Amino acid sequence: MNAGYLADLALVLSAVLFAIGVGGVLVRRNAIIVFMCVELMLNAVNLSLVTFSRLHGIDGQIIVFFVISVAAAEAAVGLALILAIFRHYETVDLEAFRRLRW
Amino acid sequence: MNEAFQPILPGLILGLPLLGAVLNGIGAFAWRDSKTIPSLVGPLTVLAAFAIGVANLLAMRAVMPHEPALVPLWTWMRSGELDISVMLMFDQLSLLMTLVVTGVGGIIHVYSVGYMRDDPGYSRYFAYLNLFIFFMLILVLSANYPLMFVGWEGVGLCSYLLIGFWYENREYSDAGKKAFIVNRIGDFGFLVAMFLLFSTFGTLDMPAIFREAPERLLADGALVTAITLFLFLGCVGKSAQIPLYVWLPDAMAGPTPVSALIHAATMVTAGVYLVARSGVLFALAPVSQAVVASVGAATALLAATIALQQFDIKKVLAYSTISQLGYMFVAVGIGAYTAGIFHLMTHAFFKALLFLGAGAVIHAVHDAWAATGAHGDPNDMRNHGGLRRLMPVTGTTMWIGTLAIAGVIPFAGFFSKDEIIWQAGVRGYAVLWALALVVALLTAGYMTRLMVMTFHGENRSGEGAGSHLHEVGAVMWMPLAILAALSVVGGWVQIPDALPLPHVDLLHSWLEPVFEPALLVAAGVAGQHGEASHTAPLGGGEALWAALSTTLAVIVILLVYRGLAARRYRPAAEAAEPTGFRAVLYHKWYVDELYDRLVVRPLLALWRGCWRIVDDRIIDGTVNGLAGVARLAGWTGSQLQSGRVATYLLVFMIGALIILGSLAF
Amino acid sequence: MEALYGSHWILTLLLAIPLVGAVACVAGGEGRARWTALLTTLLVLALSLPLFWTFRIGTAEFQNAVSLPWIERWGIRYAIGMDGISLLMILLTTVIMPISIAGSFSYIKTKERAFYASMLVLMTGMLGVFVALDLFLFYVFWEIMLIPMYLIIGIWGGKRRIYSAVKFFLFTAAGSLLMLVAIVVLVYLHQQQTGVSSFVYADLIQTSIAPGLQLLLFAAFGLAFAIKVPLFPFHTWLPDAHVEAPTAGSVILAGILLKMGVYGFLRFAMPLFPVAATSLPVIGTIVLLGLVGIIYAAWVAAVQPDAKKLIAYTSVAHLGFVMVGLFALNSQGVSGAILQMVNHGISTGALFLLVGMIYERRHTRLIADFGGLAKVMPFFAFALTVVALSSIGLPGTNGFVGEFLILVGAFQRYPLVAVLATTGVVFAAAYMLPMVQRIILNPLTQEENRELDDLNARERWILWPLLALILLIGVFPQPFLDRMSASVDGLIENVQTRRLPSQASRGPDLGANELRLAPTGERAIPEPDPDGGVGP
Amino acid sequence: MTLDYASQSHYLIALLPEGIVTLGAFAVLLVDVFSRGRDSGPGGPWLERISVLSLLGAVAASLWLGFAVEAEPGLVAVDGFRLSGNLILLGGSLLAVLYAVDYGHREGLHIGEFYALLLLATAGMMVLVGAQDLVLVFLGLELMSIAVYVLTGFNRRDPRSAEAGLKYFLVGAFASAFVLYGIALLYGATGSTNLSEVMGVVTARTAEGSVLLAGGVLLLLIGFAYKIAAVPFHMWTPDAYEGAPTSVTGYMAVGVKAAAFVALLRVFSVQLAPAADFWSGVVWWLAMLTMIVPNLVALVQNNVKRMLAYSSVAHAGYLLVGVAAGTAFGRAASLFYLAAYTLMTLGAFAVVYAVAGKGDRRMTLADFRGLGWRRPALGFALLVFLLSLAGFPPTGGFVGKLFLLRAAIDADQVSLAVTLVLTSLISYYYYFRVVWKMYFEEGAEQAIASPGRAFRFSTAVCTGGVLLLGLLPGPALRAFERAGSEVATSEAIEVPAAATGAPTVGAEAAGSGP
Repeated sequence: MNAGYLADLALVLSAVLFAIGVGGVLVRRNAIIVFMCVELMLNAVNLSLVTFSRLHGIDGQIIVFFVISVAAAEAAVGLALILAIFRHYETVDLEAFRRLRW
Repeated sequence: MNEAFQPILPGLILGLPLLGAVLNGIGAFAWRDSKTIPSLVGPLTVLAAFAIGVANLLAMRAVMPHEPALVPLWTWMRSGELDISVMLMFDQLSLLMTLVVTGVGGIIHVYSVGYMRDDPGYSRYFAYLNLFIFFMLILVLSANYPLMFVGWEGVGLCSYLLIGFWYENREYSDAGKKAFIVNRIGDFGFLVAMFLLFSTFGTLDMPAIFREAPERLLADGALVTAITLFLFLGCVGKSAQIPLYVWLPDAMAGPTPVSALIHAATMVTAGVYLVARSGVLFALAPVSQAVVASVGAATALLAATIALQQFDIKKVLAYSTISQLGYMFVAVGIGAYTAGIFHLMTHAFFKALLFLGAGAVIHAVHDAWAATGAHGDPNDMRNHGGLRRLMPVTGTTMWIGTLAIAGVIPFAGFFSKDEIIWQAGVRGYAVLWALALVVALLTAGYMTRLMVMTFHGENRSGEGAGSHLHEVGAVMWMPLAILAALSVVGGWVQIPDALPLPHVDLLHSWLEPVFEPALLVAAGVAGQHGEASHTAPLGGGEALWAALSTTLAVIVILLVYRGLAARRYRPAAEAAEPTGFRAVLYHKWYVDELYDRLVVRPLLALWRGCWRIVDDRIIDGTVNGLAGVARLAGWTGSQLQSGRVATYLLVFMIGALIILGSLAF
Repeated sequence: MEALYGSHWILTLLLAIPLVGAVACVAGGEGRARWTALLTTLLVLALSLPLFWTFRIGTAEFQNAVSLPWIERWGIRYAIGMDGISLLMILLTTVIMPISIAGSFSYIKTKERAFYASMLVLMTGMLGVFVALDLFLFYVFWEIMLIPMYLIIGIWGGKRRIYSAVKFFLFTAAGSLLMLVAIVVLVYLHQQQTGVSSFVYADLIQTSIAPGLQLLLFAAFGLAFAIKVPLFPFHTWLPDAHVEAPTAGSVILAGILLKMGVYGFLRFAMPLFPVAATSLPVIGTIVLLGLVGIIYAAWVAAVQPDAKKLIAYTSVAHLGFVMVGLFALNSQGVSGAILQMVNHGISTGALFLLVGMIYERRHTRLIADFGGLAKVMPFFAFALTVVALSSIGLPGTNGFVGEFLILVGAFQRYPLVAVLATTGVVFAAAYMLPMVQRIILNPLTQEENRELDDLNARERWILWPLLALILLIGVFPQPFLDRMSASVDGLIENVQTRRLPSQASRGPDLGANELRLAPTGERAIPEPDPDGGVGP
Repeated sequence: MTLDYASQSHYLIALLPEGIVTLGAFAVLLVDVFSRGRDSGPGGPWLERISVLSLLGAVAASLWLGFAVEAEPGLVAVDGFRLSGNLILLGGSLLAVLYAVDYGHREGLHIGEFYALLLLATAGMMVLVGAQDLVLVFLGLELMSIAVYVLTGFNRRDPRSAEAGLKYFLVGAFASAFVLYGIALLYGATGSTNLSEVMGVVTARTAEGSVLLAGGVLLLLIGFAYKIAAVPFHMWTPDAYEGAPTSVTGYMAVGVKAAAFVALLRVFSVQLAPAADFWSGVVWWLAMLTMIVPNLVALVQNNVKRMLAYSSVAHAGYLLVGVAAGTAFGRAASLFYLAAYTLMTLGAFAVVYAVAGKGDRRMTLADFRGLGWRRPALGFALLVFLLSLAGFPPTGGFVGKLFLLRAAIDADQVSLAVTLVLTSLISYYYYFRVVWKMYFEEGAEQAIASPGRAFRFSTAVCTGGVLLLGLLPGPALRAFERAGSEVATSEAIEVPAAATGAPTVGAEAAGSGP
C-alpha cells in the first residue's frame, strides 16, 4: 500500500462523498436534512484537503480547521433561519416555501 | 430690324394682375361686401396690362427683331451647373399670346362684373381670376421651362380654385379636384421632359436649348422623341386631349366666365402654345409630331361626336372646345405652327363669345326661375328654347360665333380652320385631312343643334318664365358684341392668296421669326414629308376645298336647322333618357365609367391593402411579434422560477455539470 | 456683437439658454411657464437669426467652432461648430420652436411646467445634435432628446398615447444602440492607427477603414438614422407617434426630429464611411427604400381617415424624396434634399398646427367630421390651402424648389428612379387635395361645425411666419442655397475623393484642419498648441 | 511605509480597514446592549453613528494603504485595485447604513445586531476584495455570506424575509461547498493557496495533472458565479432580493455583487489569467446567458422590487463582459460600472421601499402610478436611476456601458458588445414602463409618507453621483483605469499601454468563447 495509491483512494472517496452530499441536497425536501447534506459536502472537501496536505505539507490540515469553524457558524445561522421560517410556516418542508416565486 | 427690341414695362404686365389678385385677396377678408373695389381692380389691372401689351406690340412691329428680348429679373435657383433665373422672354409669339390672354381676359373680367354681381364670393372670385391672368402671363412669357412650369401649374391651381368656386356643392369641388389631379398626370410628363432636357443641354433656358438642339440632338433619335413625347403628355393634360380630356367637361362646374376664359380661350390652349414654342424639338422628332397630330385628330373626332348628344349647353361647348383643341394639335403636329396659333387665336374669340353667350342664357334662365320659383338645371338646353326673341343680342352674337366655329366664310373660324385642313392636306396627311373635314361638318352640326335648342322653337322654361326672361345688362352684352366683332374680323389677319380675296399676310410674317428655326430644322429632317405638294390628297387646289368645306358647313347647318326646328323638345324634367347609339354618345362613350372601373377603384383597393395589410399586418405585425416572442420567453423563464429551492439547486447543479463537462472537450 | 458671432459662444448660448429656461419653467408658477418658455425660445430665435448673415458663404469649414477638453482621458471633447447645413437646421429649429410653443397655449391645459420644460430640453437636444462635432457629444444629445419626446407624447398625448410613446421610444432607441457599438469600433480603429483615443469628428473622419468593415459600420449608423428619417419599412412608429402626440409634439417630430436622421447621414454616416456610402448595394438599397417610401406612403396616406395620420404619412413620402436626393450625391440632389428638409419642416409643421387648431375646436381628427369649413373659417381655409399646396410642391412655393432640385439631381444619377419618384408628385395631389376638399370645401353638413369661429389672432400670428417662408423660399430660394452650397460641395467632394480606400486616410474633409485639434488622449503633446481647438 | 510580512504584525496593518470595521461592529453590539439593557425597543442614534464612523475610518485607512503603503504580494494585496474596490464597497455600505436608519425606524429593525451584521458583512467583503490567498478568499466569502444570510432573514415579523433568508442560505451553503472544493483542488494541483504562487505554478505549467487544476478553477468559478448571481446560478436571487428587507436588498445587490466581482476579477482575470483557456469560454457563456435571460424575465414582472432584482442579475451579465475581456481595461470598466451600479441600484431600491410604505406592501407597478406628480423629487430621483440602469446619457450607467463596450471591442469580443446593447434595448421596455407608470398614468391616491432626512440625503447623493459619473466621469475613469492595471502580482503581466488609459487589444483574453 504506497502513499500515492492511498491518496488517490482518499480523493475518490471524498469525491464520492461530495456527490452523495449533492445528491442528498437535490432529492430531499426537509430543510434540515438538506442542510446536513451540505455539511456532508463540506466534510468531503475536508477529506481531500487532508489528503493533499500529505502531498504538500501542513497547510491543508490548517485549512480544515478553518472550514470546520466556518461550518459551525453556518450551522448556527442555518438552524436559526430554519427556526425562524418554521414559526411562519409550521413546517420545514422546502416545497412549502413558495410565497416568493416567478 | 437689327437694333434690339426693348420691352416696355415688362414687369408691369405681370405685376398689375398680381397686384389685382393681392388686393382682391385682401378684399376677400377685409371688405367682403364691397363690390365696387373688385369691380374696378379686377378688370382694370388686366386691361392696363393689355394696354402695355399693345404698346409692346407696336414697338416690336417697329423693330421686328429676330432674337427674343430677354428680361432677367432674379436668380431663382442655382446649384452646380443648374442655373435657373426668373427671366421673361418677349418675342412675337409670346407677345401675341399676351395680347390674347389680357385682351380676351379683360373682356371676360368686364363680363364677370355683371355675371357675378350677386355672388357672396365676389372679391375672392376676382382675386382668383386676376391670379389666373398673372400665371397665364408667366406661362407665355417665361424664358425657361421651369418658370413656364410655374405658370403651367399656377393656371392649373387657379382653374382648380375657380372650378370649385362654389365649393359648397360637392360635385363642383370634386370637379376641381379631378381637374387638378388629371393635370398633375400631365405635369409629370412636363417634369420628366425638363429632366431630360437638363441632362442633355445642361440648361433649361429655351433660347439656348433651341439654339443647340439641332447639334446636340440626333434628329428622329430616341432622346428627342422621348423629350417631346413627355412634353406632349403635359399638353395632353393641360389641353384636354385623349386620354386625359375627361376633366374639362366636369370643369364646366365653374362660373361660366371662368369656362370662357380658362377652359376655352386661354389655359387649355397652353398645350398648343408649348408645342409651338418647342417647335424646334418637335421638328426633330417626326414620330412625336405624328403622335401629336393623330392624338389631336382622334380627340377632335371623339369630342365632336360626344358634343352631338349633350343637353347641357356648357357641356356641348366644352366638348366643342376639346374638339377644336384637337384641330390645333393637328396643326402644330404636322408642323403648321402658324396655323395652330392662328386657330388658337380665332378660337379664343369665338369660343369665349359662345361661352359668354351661354352664360348670358343661363343667367337669364336662372334669374327668371328665381322669380317664378321654378327649379331645374338652367344649363339644360331642353329647358331653353325660343330665346331668340327674348334675348336678341345674345342670340345674334352667338349665331355669329356659331358660324365662325363652323367655318363659314368670312367668319374667323373659316380662315384658321381652312388653313389647318389645307396644310394637313398638302403635307400629305390624308387621313388627318379627311378627319378634319368630317369634324368640321360635325362641328357645324352640333353647334347648330345648340343654337336651335336654345334660341328657336318654343320656350320650355316653364310657366310664366317667359315674362321674366330678358336680355342681360350692357356690362354683359357689350363684351359679347366685342367678341362677336372679333369673331368676324379675327380671321382676316391671314387670307391665303389662293382665295379670290385680298391677300393678307399679317400673322405668318409676324410669327415667321419665331418659327423659322423650327421650319428650317423640319426642312432639314425632311425626307418623307419634304416639299409640300400644292394639291389636296384628292387633287384640287386650296380655293376649291375651301369653298367646298364652307359650303358643306352651310348645308349641314341648314339641314340640322330644318331637322331640329320642327322637333318638339320636352323640358329636361319629363324628357326621356336617350336610347341606342344616342345613349352611348350621351354617356360620352362611357369613358368616365371606364376610368372609374379600370383605374380609380383598383388603385384605391391597392392603397387600402398597403395600409391595412402591409403596414398594419406585415410590418407592425413583425415588430409586435418580436415583442410578443420576448414576453413569451420571459414568461417561460419566470415560470421556471417556481419558488422551489429544489428547482434552483437542480438548475445550479445542471449548470455546474455542464461547466465541469466542458473539461471533457 | 462681433465677438459673440465670431466665436463659439453664440452656439453655446443657443444650447444653454433653453436649459436655463427649462429650469425657470419648473421653478416658476404653473401659469407662468408658457410665457417663460415662449420668451426663452423667442430669445434663442433672436440670437440665432443673425447667424444667417454673419455666416461666411463660400467655405465648407465649420464656423463658430470650438473644441474644448471634456473627458480628456478618452479624447472626448466639447467640440461644436456649424457649416451651411447645420446653419439651416439650427434656424429651422429656432423658428419652429417658438411657433410650436405658442401653438400649445390653448392645447396644453395640464402640467404646463413639465410640458414647457420638456420642450426646452428637447430644443437643446436638437440644437446639440446639429452642432455636435464629437461623436460622444452627438450621441448624448441624440439620446437625450428621446426622453422629453417620450414624455411629451406619453403625458399630453391622445388615447393610445402610451403605446405610441413606447413604440416611438423603442424604435428609435433600437437604432441608436447599434450606432453606439459602431462608434466604439470606430474609436477603436482610430486608436489602433494613431495610438490616440479620440471621439472627435475631425479625428475620426481621417480613420481609414477596410471596405468590408465600413459596410458594417455604415449599416449600424444607417439603421439608427433610417429609423429616424424614417425610411420604409421603419416608418410605422411615425404615424402612431404623430397621431397621439400633442400638436407641438407632432410639429417638432415632423419639423425637426426627422431631419436628424437625414442630418446624421449627411454629417456622419456618409463622410465617415465614404466607401460604403458610395457602394452600389448601399446606394441601391437606400434609394430604393426612399423611392418605395415616396410612392407607398403617398398611397397609404390617400386612404387615411385621420387627418394627422394622413399628414404623418406624407412626411414619410417627403423624407423619401430627401433620401433619394441625398444619395444622388450631386449638388442639385443634396442641396435639394437639405432645402426640402427645411421646406418639409415648415409646411408639415404648419399642417399639424392647422389640424391641431380644428382639433382643439372639435376634438376630432377624423376628416369625415369636417367639411365646408371655408364658410365659417375663411382664414383657416386660406392657410390650409396655401400650406397644402406647398406640401404637394406647387411651383412658386418652397415645396417645388426642393423637389425639383432633388429630382433633377437624382435624374443625373439614376434616371429611372427619378422618373418613378416623379410620380410621387401626382400621388401627392391625390392625397392632399381630397383632404383639403373634405375639410374646408363641400357642404357644411355637421351641425357642430356651423358654430366654429375662425382662427384667432394668436393662431394667425403663429401661421403668418410659416406662410411667409413658404412663399419666400418658393420665390427666392437662392440665399438659402448659397449658404449651403459650399458645405454641400465639400461633402460631395469629400465622399467622392475618399471613396478609394487608398486615399481614404488622407482626404480633404469637412474643415478638419480648420478645427486644428490638438491630438487628444494621454499621449497628447503636454501643452496643446495656443489656439488649439478654437476655430478662426 | 513598506510592509514586510515577515513580521506578522504587518498583516494587521495590511488589514487595517477590515479591522476598523470589525471593531466598529463589536462596538455597535456593546453600545446597543448597554444602552438598552432589557427593553427591546429601537436602538439609539449611536448605532448608526458608530457604524458611519467606523466605515469612514475604514475609508481613511484604505486610502492610506492605497497611497502611502508599499507591500510585496503576500496574503493580502495592497494595491490600487483593492483600494478602489474598498472605496466602492465602503461607499455602498455608508449609503446602506443611512438607508437602514430610515428603513429600520419604519420597520422596527433599528437594532444593534442589524448594524453589527452589516459592518461584519462589509468587513468580509473587504477581506474578499483584498485576498491574495484562497483561504482568505474563502473566509471573506463566508464572513460576508453568513452575515448577509442573517440580514436577509432579519425581519422576523415577515414570512417573506424568513423564506428569502432560508433559500439564500441553502443555495449559498451549497455553493460555498463548491468554492471550497475548488480551493482544495487548486491546492492539490499547485501545492499552495497563495494566488501569486498558484499563478507562478500555473504559468510555469508545473501543476500536477491539469485536470485537478482545471477542476479547481471551474469549481471556484461556479462558486463565484453563484455569488455574482450569474445565470444559471442566479435563481435564488429574485426570491432573496424580493423577500429581504428592502434596505438589505439594496445592500446585497450592491455590496455582495461588488465584492464578489472585484475578487472574481483579481482571482481570474489576473491571477488565473494564465489558465484563461480553462475559464474564458465559460465566462463568455455566463456573460451571454446572464445578459439575455434576466432581461427577458424582467419583462413580465409586475412587482417592481422583483423586477429590479432581475435587472441587477442582468447587470451582473454586463459586468461579466468586463471579466470576459480579461484586460486591464476590462477590469477598469467593471470597476467603473460597479461604482455607477452601486449608486443607481441602492437609490432605486430605496425609492421602491419609500413608495412601498410600512411593511413593504405597495410594490406593484400600479403603486407607482402618478408618482412623478405626487412626489416630484422622488419621481425625478427614480427617473434618474432608471435612466442610469437603462444606460441612458447623461448618467453613470451610460458611461459605464460605453466603458464596457470599449473593453469588449478592444478584446475582440464584438459578440458580447452587440449582445450587451441588444439586451439593453430589451431592458428599456421594463425600465421605461416604470417611467410611464410614474408620469403617464394618474395616481391611485394613497399617501406616501415623506421619507426621513437620512433617506433624502443619501438619495440626493446617489442621484448626484449618478449624474456626476455621467457628465464628468474623467477623474473616475482615470482612477479606475489605473486601478485596473495596478494589481499586485508576482510577475508583471500587464501590457504597459494599459497604464496610459489607451485600451489595448486583449492580449490576456485568450480565446473568446466557443
